[in-house]
Amino acid sequence: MTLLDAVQANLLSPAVLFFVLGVFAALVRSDLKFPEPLYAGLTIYLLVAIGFKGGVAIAEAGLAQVWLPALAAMALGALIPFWTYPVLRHAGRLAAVDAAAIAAHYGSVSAVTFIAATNYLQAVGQPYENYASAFLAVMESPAILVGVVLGRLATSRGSGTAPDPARTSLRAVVHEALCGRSVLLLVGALVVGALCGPKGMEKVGPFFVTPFQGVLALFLLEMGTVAGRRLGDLRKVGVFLLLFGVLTPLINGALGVLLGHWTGLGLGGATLLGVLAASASYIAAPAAIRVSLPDANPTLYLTASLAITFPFNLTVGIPYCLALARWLYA
Amino acid sequence: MTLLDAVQANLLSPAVLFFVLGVFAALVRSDLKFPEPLYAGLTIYLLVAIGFKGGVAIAEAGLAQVWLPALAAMALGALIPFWTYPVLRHAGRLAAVDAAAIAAHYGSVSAVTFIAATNYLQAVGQPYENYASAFLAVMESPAILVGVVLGRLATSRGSGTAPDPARTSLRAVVHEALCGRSVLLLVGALVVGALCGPKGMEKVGPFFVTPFQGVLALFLLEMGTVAGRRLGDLRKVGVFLLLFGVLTPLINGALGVLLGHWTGLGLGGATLLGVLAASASYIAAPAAIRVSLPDANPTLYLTASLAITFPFNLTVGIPYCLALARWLYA
Amino acid sequence: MTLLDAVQANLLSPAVLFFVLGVFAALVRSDLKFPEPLYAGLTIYLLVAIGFKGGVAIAEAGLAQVWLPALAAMALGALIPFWTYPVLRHAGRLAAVDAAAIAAHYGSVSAVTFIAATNYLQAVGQPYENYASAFLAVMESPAILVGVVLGRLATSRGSGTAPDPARTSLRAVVHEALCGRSVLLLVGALVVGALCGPKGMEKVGPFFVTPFQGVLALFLLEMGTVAGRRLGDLRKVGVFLLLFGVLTPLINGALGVLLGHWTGLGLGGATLLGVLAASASYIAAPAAIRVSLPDANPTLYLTASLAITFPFNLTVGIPYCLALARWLYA
Amino acid sequence: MQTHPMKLLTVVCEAHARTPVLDMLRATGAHGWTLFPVEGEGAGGCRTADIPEFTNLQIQVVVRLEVAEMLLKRLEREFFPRYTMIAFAADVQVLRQGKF
Amino acid sequence: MQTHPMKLLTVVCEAHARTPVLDMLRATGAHGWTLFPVEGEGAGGCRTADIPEFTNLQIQVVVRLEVAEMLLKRLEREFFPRYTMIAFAADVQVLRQGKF
Amino acid sequence: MQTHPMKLLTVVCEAHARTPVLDMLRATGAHGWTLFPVEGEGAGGCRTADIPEFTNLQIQVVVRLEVAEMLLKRLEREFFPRYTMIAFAADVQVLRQGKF
Ligand SMILES: Nc1ncnc2c1ncn2[C@@H]1O[C@H](COP(=O)(O)O)[C@@H](O)[C@H]1O
Ligand SMILES: Nc1ncnc2c1ncn2[C@@H]1O[C@H](COP(=O)(O)O)[C@@H](O)[C@H]1O
Ligand SMILES: Nc1ncnc2c1ncn2[C@@H]1O[C@H](COP(=O)(O)O)[C@@H](O)[C@H]1O
Ligand code: NA
Ligand code: NA
Ligand code: NA
Repeated sequence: MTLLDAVQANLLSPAVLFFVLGVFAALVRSDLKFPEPLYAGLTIYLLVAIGFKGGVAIAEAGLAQVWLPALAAMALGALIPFWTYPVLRHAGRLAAVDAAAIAAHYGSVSAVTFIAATNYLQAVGQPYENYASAFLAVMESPAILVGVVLGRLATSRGSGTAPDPARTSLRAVVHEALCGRSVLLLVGALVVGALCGPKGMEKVGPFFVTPFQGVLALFLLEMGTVAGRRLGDLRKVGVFLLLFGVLTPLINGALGVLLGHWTGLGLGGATLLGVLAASASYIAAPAAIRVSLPDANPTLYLTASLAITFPFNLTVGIPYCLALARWLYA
Repeated sequence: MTLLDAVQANLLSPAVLFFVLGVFAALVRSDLKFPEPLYAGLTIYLLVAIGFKGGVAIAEAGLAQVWLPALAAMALGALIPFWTYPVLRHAGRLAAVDAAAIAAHYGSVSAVTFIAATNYLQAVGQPYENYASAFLAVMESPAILVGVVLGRLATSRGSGTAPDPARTSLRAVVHEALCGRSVLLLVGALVVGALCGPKGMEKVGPFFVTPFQGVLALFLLEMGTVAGRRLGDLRKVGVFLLLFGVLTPLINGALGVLLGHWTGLGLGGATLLGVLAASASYIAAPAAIRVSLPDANPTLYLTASLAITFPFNLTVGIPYCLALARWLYA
Repeated sequence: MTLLDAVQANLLSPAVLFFVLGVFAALVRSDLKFPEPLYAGLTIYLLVAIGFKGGVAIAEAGLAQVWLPALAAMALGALIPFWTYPVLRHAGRLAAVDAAAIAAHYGSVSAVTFIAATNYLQAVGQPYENYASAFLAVMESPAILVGVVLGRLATSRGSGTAPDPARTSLRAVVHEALCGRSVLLLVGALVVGALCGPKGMEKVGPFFVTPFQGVLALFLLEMGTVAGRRLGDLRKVGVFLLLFGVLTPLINGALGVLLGHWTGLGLGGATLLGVLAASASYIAAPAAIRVSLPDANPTLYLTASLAITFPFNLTVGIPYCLALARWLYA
Repeated sequence: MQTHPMKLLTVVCEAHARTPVLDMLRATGAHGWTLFPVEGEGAGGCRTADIPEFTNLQIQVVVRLEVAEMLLKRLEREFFPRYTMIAFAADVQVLRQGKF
Repeated sequence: MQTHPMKLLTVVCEAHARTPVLDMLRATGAHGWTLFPVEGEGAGGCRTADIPEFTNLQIQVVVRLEVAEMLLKRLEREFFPRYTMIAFAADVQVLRQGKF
Repeated sequence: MQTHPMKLLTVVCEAHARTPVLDMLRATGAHGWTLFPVEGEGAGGCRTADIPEFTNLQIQVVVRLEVAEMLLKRLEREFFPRYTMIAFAADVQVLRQGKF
């Protein structure tokens, strides 16, 4: 299967097509919108389901197999800002705080992109380590912390706006990073799954596994409208960020696949680690950055991660990582 | 199976019984009410599921089989107002704008009635063309446009109220008719389904097909409370509209079944076309009419379609169309 | 299987583990919270599913088998306040109105505890009478009525606050007890299930039965946060209520198991009747008490039922009832 | 633009007070009301809006000045001792005097 | 603390009026708006908030006094005869005059 | 009917400002608050209420006049430069002076 075939197969999956439908709905200014509680319900379902599945997989595989690649994944996430920040700062001539913010987003990960990738692997019949959800769980926060520190260092030397009302100490950021909704659901479900094991899966599988792909397709319809509404901001962010949003996943994806290979993951697992590295956070990172680096411009980081990198990965980035892994493991 | 047997079998299905429970809840003034986001979530699910199933069926049957009956269905919807309008105007002595509004509702269709009919056919073991969802998709808008034009012609010659704030040109009505939430979801899911084909269905079937009947039953519980709360308005609309709301589905249902027969549909498909013709819109049409014919009295058109024709079709109209089709195809 | 084994098996089920995760989320002050419409949707689903299943079971078993234990269950619920009220009043030295309020809560039942118990029986392979949902349905209201009357008698002799705005006659309380959301959904779905029978179950089973355990697990995650947020009030209610909240389920549970045995239920059914008797209401009873005994202190009854007895039953009370039943039926 | 002075009365109360408050509004002469669920914190602790039965409601009603007076009186006498709630009044201007 | 007087205009209307009302607000010079779904009862009967298409919306807009005047005029002339709705104005104080 | 003058301060802000705003309210002497999600449009663009993290919140607080003054000062100094938000104050009357 060539890269082109892989992309094409991906483009005709229900998940991607519903995403495209959502983008279309936003472009024709349809009044289609998922109400907030429905959105919240779907994300809770997706995070708990993927976490639980990962936990059961850990129970089956044993922690001994998981800890090394998990640690490597964490390190990769934490290190990505160290190359993206200088690029954004100097090649992109962005303000220090904006460069730090964007770097944090690309070091962190997108759960939906990861889930779409597992979906895709299933569709093309490529087995993967189910415990890869653990990598998703540990990669969300480190880069955000690094990005915030980078941004703080830069602004403490710089001007700085008004006195900070929240006195957002790093402690608050750490609390958010560990106890925020998405990390808590993901890590919590992972632990629950690891404790229950396959016996627990028998009971809740018909809810958390069987209808999972359909729920994801429906959710991507909504994500399409969200991304589509941001497309108008593309003009505001400039050509540099457009290129950055497309090239960074290609580079980080390759790094992730390589790292997966080195740490002993199989072909599927390496692909998923690649996708995680390639993906950019658009929920957890914006929330943390908004509070702890309020001077960073949200239009820049949100448009880059949500309107450029997310659709790019969904359509091209995922098959690209698989093709790369196939070539590497061949 | 006689008509009476058919009606009885229908009455004891979970879908209809939950509808009756909803009506009961409204009558005893229970505080049972689905919150808006839950309602929105259920309709999104139902429309996407029925659309996707229809699209996959089109992919399997080929467009060649679908276009003729679809065109006929569209024409039927557009023409129904031309006989209902004069009846409402002269036999019912309604104001021109009210007659046009009601005519639009009965030319358009009710997705829930259609879905309940597919449910019923499954229950009695009557196969049907799954691509009939396409008829649902194309029948929603034409009659609304016709009704709006009829109403506009009548009122432009008449008095007319205040200057129109929205300057609701027909263009706005057309945009709403093509990009409104329900049309967009239905047609969009149809296209997605047609592109994915049976391979896509394998992936999302466990979510969009397996639990479908149960979701419909739950949704009809809510629709029962909505219809039940409107029962009190029956006194306000008079005996003519009551008769109209019961006889029109019988006539339009017969027209639909005949047309299905002529255009080469099977017994099941003709039944569904009959049900579509018999059904009256109570979401899309009211929305469009409220904005483009604001002088029409909502109590009249909503009570007729929601409190009279909808429950009538759900209980009697659907088995009636099947009985008719059986007699015609015998 | 000893009691300890039983408790341990229960503690490692997904349902209980997700509950613990919810408590943890509340304790670390995570922002995890299910939005109201999602909560409402989940309770509607759970009540309708359990009611429908029970109704189908009644259709299969025949009313002849059900009426005697159902009547006994009802009587048990109504009688529980007669022993708890004096204990609360004299041993606990609570105000009359508070004693009456708490007594009402412990005579009434918790649907979620019941559902978790059926879950648990399935998990340990213990068959039970599916029609036990009928006992749940009839046990909710009687104790509330008794409690309200006890409280009214006490306060009419006592001081009494302001004139009652709602003129909450017992009639209003009875209406609420019969037409309130939860009773209506439960009894209504029971009747629908009884009318449809197994044929109806075939149609809606994939929605109401297959994913049921998973939905319950997700719902208990939310209930964990609700209970967890109340843990801080434990200090306010004192040691007596803490002991009361733990010992009462042990006593009532034993009474329920015995009664189930006497009225001819099997081992599983007796366990469920025990769990019902042991459980305390935390939705229906607070709503009724707040309106009809407004002088009672909500911190007392809510903390007792929601933060003490509910988690206790979920973890220990359910296996305790099964162990007791096993010993009795041995 | 001729406007008429009215009072906007806002009540934030626990969900259980819904029926009694609305009944009282109607009985005292309000011609309509508007209502929505809200989160809140006050003397009665924090009310997160997750369980419908335990949520908070904000009720708004536009009434003539003398009706507002009567409503406040009844709220103080019959409702404040009984329910977790606050109420406040504000001056507003409307166009159609007869409607309120 | 230097504050500036503005008008807060509140509209409660059926959901179908959403687009026309917002279009009118923008056209008449409002720089922003805030909107949320509400339940309500009035001359047009009771609107339970379950079906998105049939619900009620509360729309709030902070504007300069002369804009408020114009908005009220257009509401009375173009909207009241057409939609189920109420509107009322109130005096508020803001800090950043240029923003509204 | 003896009523007491208070200020109702209304803040409409992005969801990320929730914790800092509420913390500041408590610290400055407010005894309670009311909050709900809203849709809105302003200088910061349109905020559709679909993603909880990106939604708008309306926060209302009834306080004594001097507390309102302090709240406005802190909002202007610490919050306006940082968050997408508006704030406005209005005069209201309450019955129970001690409660606010
Ligand atoms: N000072 C205040 N400002 C705004 N809302 C308040 C205030 N005090 C109380 N509330 C609201 O009124 C509800 C009931 O108040 P309380 O009876 O003090 O618990 C609270 O949950 C809040 O939503
Ligand atoms: N007096 C009132 N006070 C508060 N809200 C009202 C009042 N009258 C009407 N409303 C609201 O405005 C909506 C439309 O009013 P109406 O056109 O009278 O049906 C109602 O559904 C209520 O939400
Ligand atoms: N003039 C206004 N009237 C009412 N609400 C406004 C107004 N301007 C802004 N808002 C609300 O305040 C939020 C933040 O405003 P902004 O910072 O201007 O984007 C918007 O999303 C609206 O909900
Ligand atoms: Na990444
Ligand atoms: Na029709
Ligand atoms: Na009990």
